[in-house]
Amino acid sequence: MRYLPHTDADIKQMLATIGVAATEALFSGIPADSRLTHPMELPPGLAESDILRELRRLAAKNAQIADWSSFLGGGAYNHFIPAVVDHLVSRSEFYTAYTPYQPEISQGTLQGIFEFQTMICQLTGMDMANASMYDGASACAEAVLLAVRAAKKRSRVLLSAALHPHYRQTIATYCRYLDIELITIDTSNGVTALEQVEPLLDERVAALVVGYPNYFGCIEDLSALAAAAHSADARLITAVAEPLALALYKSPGELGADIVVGEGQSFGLPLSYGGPGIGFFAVRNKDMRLLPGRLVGETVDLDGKRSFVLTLATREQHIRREKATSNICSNQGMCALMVSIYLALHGKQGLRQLAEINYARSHWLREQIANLDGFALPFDAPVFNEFVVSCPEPVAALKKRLEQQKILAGVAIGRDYPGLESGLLICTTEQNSRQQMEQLVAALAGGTQ
Amino acid sequence: MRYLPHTDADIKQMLATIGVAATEALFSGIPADSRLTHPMELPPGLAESDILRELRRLAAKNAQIADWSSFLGGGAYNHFIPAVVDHLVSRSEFYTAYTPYQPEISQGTLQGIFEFQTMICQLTGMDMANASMYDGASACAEAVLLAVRAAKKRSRVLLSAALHPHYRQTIATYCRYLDIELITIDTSNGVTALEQVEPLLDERVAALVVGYPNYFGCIEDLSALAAAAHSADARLITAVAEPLALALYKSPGELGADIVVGEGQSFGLPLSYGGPGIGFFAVRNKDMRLLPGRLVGETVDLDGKRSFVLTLATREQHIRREKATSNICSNQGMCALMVSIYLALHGKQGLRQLAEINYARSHWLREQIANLDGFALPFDAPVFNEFVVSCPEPVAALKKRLEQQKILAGVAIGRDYPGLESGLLICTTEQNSRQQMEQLVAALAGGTQ
Amino acid sequence: LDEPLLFEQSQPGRIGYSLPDADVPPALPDIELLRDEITDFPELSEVDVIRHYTRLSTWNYGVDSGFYPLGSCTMKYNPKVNEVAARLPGFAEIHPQTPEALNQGALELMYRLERALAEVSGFPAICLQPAAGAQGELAGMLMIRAWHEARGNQRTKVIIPDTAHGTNPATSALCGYEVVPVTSTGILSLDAVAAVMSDEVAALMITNPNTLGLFEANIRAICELVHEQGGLVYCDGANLNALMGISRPGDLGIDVMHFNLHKTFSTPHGGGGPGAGPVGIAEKLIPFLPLPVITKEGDSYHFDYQRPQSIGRVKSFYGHFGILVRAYSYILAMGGEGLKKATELAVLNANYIRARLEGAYALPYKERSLHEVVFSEEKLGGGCHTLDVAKRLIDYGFHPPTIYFPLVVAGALMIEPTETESKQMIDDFCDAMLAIAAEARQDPDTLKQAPTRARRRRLDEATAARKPKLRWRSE
Amino acid sequence: LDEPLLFEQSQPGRIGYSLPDADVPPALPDIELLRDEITDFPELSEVDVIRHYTRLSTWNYGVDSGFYPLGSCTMKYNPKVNEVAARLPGFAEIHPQTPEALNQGALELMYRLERALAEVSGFPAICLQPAAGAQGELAGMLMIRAWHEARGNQRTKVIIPDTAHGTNPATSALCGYEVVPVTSTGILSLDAVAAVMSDEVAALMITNPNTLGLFEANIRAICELVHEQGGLVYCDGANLNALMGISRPGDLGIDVMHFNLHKTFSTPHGGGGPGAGPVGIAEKLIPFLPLPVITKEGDSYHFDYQRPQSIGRVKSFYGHFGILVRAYSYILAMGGEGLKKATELAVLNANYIRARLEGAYALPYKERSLHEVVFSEEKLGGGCHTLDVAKRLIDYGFHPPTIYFPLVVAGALMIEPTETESKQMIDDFCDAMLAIAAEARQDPDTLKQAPTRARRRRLDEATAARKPKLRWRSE
Repeated sequence: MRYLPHTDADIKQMLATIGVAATEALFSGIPADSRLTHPMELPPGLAESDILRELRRLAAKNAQIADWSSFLGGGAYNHFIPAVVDHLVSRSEFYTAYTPYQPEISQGTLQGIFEFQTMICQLTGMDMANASMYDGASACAEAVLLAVRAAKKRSRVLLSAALHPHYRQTIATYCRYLDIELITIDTSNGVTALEQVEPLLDERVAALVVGYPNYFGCIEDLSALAAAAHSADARLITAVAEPLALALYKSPGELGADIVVGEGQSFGLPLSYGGPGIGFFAVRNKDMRLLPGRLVGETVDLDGKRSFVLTLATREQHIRREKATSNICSNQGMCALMVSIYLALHGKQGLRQLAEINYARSHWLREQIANLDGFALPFDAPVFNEFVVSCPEPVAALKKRLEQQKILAGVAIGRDYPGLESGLLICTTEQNSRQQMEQLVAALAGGTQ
Repeated sequence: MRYLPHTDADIKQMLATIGVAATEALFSGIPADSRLTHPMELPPGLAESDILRELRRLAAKNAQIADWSSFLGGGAYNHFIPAVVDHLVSRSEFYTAYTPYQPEISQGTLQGIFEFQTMICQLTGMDMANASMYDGASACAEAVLLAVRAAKKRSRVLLSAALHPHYRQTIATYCRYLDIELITIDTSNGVTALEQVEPLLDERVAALVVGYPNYFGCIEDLSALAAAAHSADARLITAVAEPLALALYKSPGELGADIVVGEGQSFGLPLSYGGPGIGFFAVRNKDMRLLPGRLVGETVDLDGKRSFVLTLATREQHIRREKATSNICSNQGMCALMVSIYLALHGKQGLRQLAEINYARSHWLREQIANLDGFALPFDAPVFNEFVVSCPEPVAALKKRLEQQKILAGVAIGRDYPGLESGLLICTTEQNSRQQMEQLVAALAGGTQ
Repeated sequence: LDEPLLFEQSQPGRIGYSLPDADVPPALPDIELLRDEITDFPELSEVDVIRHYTRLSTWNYGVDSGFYPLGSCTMKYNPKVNEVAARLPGFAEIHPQTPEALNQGALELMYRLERALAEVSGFPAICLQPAAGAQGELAGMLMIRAWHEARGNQRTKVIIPDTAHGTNPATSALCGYEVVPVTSTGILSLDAVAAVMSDEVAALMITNPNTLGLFEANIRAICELVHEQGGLVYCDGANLNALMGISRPGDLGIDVMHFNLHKTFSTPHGGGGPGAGPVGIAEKLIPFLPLPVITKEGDSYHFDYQRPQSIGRVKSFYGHFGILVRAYSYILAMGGEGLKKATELAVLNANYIRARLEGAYALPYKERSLHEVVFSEEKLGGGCHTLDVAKRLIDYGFHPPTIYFPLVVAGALMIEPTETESKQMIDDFCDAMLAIAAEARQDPDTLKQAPTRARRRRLDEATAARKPKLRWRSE
Repeated sequence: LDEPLLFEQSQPGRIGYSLPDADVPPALPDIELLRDEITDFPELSEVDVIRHYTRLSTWNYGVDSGFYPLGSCTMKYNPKVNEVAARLPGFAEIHPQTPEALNQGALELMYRLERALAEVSGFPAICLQPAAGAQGELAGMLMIRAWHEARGNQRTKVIIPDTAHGTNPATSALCGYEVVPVTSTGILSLDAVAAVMSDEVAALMITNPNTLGLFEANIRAICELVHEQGGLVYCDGANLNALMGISRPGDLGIDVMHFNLHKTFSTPHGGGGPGAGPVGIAEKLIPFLPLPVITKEGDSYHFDYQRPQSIGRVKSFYGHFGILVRAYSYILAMGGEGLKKATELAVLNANYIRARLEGAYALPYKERSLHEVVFSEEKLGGGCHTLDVAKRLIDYGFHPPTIYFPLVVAGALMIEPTETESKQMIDDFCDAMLAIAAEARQDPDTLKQAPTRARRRRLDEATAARKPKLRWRSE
């Protein structure tokens, strides 16, 4: 087997050195009653060419996005990934390494994370960021835990209904057995209903969590929400599922958020059926020692050279065990690297320009659709690159109809939002050409004629 | 432009340092009558995503081999390439370097070539090999030039008709103005007609050139040809278009060849519509100083450490100018690396096993087709992984008919071999599954019913 | 030569991107919503970015650089075909909001992977969703608690041996449990468990083989005991690489186990992640599986969300699909026999290291260990410590083992070679370890000054923690 | 740490491959035809191979490692999207024996690339077949000779300036021509050409801009002169990067020019190759183009083989298609304006280096140079030579320039920065060059001992050539 380098001669010599007759003897510590007595029922190993043939067979049964006009967003975004990203992340010194426990031979990973942390701070307008979390949803759940831990006696958390449903569900799972009370706040005109928030804000509330943009693609009024939360000494947690919006809209940090988490997939990670993505997690200085996850800090080596190292480990599970700030013991290293490369390539101007393209295209499309008979825009809050339309025909039927034309029209939001059964969430990125958008408009119109 | 790092500020400062007002002034050495006065008529630069869209449009119009049952060979072979090859050759320290003129910082390339040279020697059974040539055809032409140069007053070269037509044509081009007389030797039973060779061998003949396997897939009787050539003090040049055969059949070196050239594409290079491939070139010690192309040798550095370096440069054009052994001033570095990786992965056992699979499959298929009504085997010389069948229907029509079933049945040899218009050259590698072969047999049979 | 930070290389106006035209009329949000430019965000050309990360990569040591015997992390070779597989456009470029019917290949792959993991582990059901081992633990422990709650049973404690990974207690805390430690002397005794087991205990968390590399030989009896008293048993599957084809946790009475696909199933560690942490569970826990569950009906595959007792989701979408593809590709390559062979050779390698080093390094536990071996610093001469050995190994060209873990061994050196290392490589490593032991006696300063051949000498970690500088700022 | 040869790492029975079953009855050739096993051929595992070449790669310096100002080689950045393009299965996995009708995309790409190169160079026809610049020269010179022969004109000589690349005389010899050298003082004078031009001269070969980086300002007059006397003019296109959008060789009277796609059009140099060396030709040479020629009829593309005056093929199949794809991808990225900008910035960079270094290094030719600048070793202190400067640059982290070429400059240092280097990078390089000039005066031994920071110190090249060891053999 090509992954197993042992020759028969090697095995023989090694057994002799160990002093046993056969590898079987090495398992003598396993009682007979704990042994598997039959071979595993798995197919025999395949040649590499056959592996790829089988996997290509499976891959061919999927809707590869390039073959479709896709307007799907809803937490995963189809952005173009420059070839440089994959080229660099394929350097195996990066991806075959593990957590940089030995900083002397891990400065590549460490400097990369330090730069990642910095760029996340810059984007979110926050003081510090960790080395990344699993994804936006779990980062958001960890943010809730942080807020509750920080607030001590407070155990109530207000969740905007317009927060991504997966994020809300994940928070619910994480909080399930932790004496945290989750209260959902309704929306009004596509954004969190401030008038519902205000009466709930009291000394029981640890945090308010809102999306930015939220699941409807709408831009929340973070200043007002922050002011409200802060008036009750609660934290405002802002979850960003489409971080490209931060290149155009004011940063949550600037608007008063206390914790900014989100999903970084938009920045250079393939859609990959929803994972791996990457959670980012940024806080104010005051919460430094409550942060979950890995942190990289700057220091010097014995020769005084600038160096980077994992730091503040006393927050973590391998030191603090049950008192740790989280059970997380890794980051999404490879994904953080991809995000960093993507951000470095686009830089200050490129990210802005890209955000503007996304904005312009989605707004053009939105207007076209709004002008179609029977279609309407249920919300007029500002949006970035996705928006909800209400449709004159059942959404499921409409989607199926458009699939016949190789169009993935958008995400039906009715399942998660009773009352919004006619709502279709349509996302437009730089990957949607004008021609695709015109085709969508024509196809949508086609059903109403 | 992302490949051009200059900011406006940079340009300004640089012009100031140079002491000119504008870049325009830097071209003052070009007379006005030599200037282009209008912009080039080329489309504006595209975004990376648009480049890939355009190239995918073109790529989609090609017969990607995985979508077909392909039995095409004839000088380019569809072998599986392990993922490791592309992974390693994508390490940009390798492919963004140039010829290793500075050995202190090029030991990677140099050691890689030294290993390549060694493996080519081992495969061909020869004493030494160069760092590679453009392809099999031009390597073969250079071999002819070497033989003529070595033989001094002799200027006649005998070419087997069964040598790959492209090789013969390339030899003709290279020799066009060099007072070399090329004589084509007919074949008999698919191999070079020894009885035609013998009477021609005299003191005018510098070399005899034969394929191994030859264009019909047949294995020449190299011992006899070598004996004949040597009896007249002529060199036997053996050109190998499918070098995998050398893992199974006796090496040309063992059988008496004086120069062994060939095409290495089978060893890990993509088909890529025929290029880049890689020529290999191996000789006996006596011809060392006549070798064309780069050579890497072993030496030591000032500390006595084993090192590798380009050597014997006095043969080459940058030193010898018009007296050089060739005008070639590069090798196929990246391809040589790919070949080396491929060979190292397969190694002694794997290459043999792979050759046996190719042999077994092609012989099974050959027998199946031979049993079909109307089909026949015109030659019974031994073959490796391709063979000629004669078809009962016009070959062009047969090929077209099979294309309808997504089968590329083989190469029609009639154009290059008048008299063999019914001949179809069919190649079978490890990439042709039994199912594909059965489908081919059924499809061939289908036309005769 | 040092590599400046991205920000330090930035030049105003330099660009590394190319973007299409908007192709529609320009539009912008209201001015009061618009952000200013991102202060200090980098501006670089494409070649700047390429060189920056190319150089940074050469400052790193990975499995492809050499031997990486980091104990408990199973740093086996990451096959390159897996990387190709994960990048197939039909896997990498599929959107999670696409209707199920249009991504049947992805669902089929996940279904097949579940079945393969079930066969390897002996558990009837598998959930692929958790993002990493620690999240797998969380999902598993939440299911345990949900099971207890469904039975109206409000237990509050979890027993965890002192050899356990730190994630075990941290996860228990996340599930609202109190941790009851139990001392393990090499392996866990039935008596030790009996002494702390009660009707307040929801679960025992155990690692098998444990972090000393020892098979928990009493595991069946322990499971029975815990079950008898109404508890469940969680197994940390970090060390599954020692058991494939030899022993199946699901057959031993264990109720839940997470897998680390990046350990046992060869997916890359990625400099820290992403991994994937599927969970295998016993029949009785099936109603509590995270949402959604993949089901097969006839020839088609579906996500089932109609599961009222589910603990819910632990992350967005369906797991680290890109990692699942790699693991499945590995299983296809190895087959059942290959996986067993991998286990056998991993154990052979560890025992060979043990045999070669046990004269020179102290071995606190004498039992036959499986896939890893833990030495202590006890016999080291010259006042040298485990840290010094580790740093000195760097000078010899090796990645150090895991050090100072498990906590029960003073100055532990936890060595896990995995099966993808050859005898020759392991001999070179053992030779280095023996040379270092000799150096410790004869020339301890060599160890204490190590590393000297790395890009950096030892770092001032204390200052890093005391005055944290966690981001770059312009001066 | 050194990396042993593949052969030295080999272990009998170790394997790095996985192959499918034959799936048909076994078969073997007759025993007397069968070879024995390949003596000493390597036997390695996949991870052995990965580590071997990963390590070897780190012993190399490429453009992605840093500045690589190798004169005359145009070591510009190789865009990564080009690599993706060449690997698209619809390009990489197409067989050259497939009927034309089934590979229309490949033919269209080549046709479009020909048209783009024609527009850049001003030649009406392009042949993409030659494998590299030297083969392009061969094809071009053969066409020149074929043209003469077709006119019944048996000329025997080719004029070549002393600044020319060695390939020019070598190619002429391959075409059966005798070389007539002509001295160029910076640029070639009309008089110098007139003095050697005769009705025996088939062609003049010229490089423009020449290897001193100077535009041959008399080119039009020289072409006229040569044409008047019945000769043709060949241009070595190695330095086309200095002219894009500024001046077109085809407009100046030149009859043939080869391109180096790996120089001007950003395809990778590959550690020595593969490159691609298309040829542009004047109208009158079209009948002599190598076979086959790509033609367009309506919307379809074909290979035309019916060309009786063709010089024939120079290689198998249709050229280095994989390289052509990369070059086309580059042209798509740059557009006409981008290509011109590239030229302008390449020339700006070279002139900036010249301005910064001309005080410290001797500049033998004072004319305004274009894309490269040639210094001599004349002003170097401390008995230092060009070689010492080159080796010392390695210690500063740069690849040395081309040295000792062109031959007309004693101890030439030929620096070509290309346009993809930033001012900052070039400043760093110039700072190093100035520091080295100072070191030469103050501490010449530092130069003579250089490099000290590379993997190897200077090599014993004399022994390598005297006792050639060109392959490994087991002892």
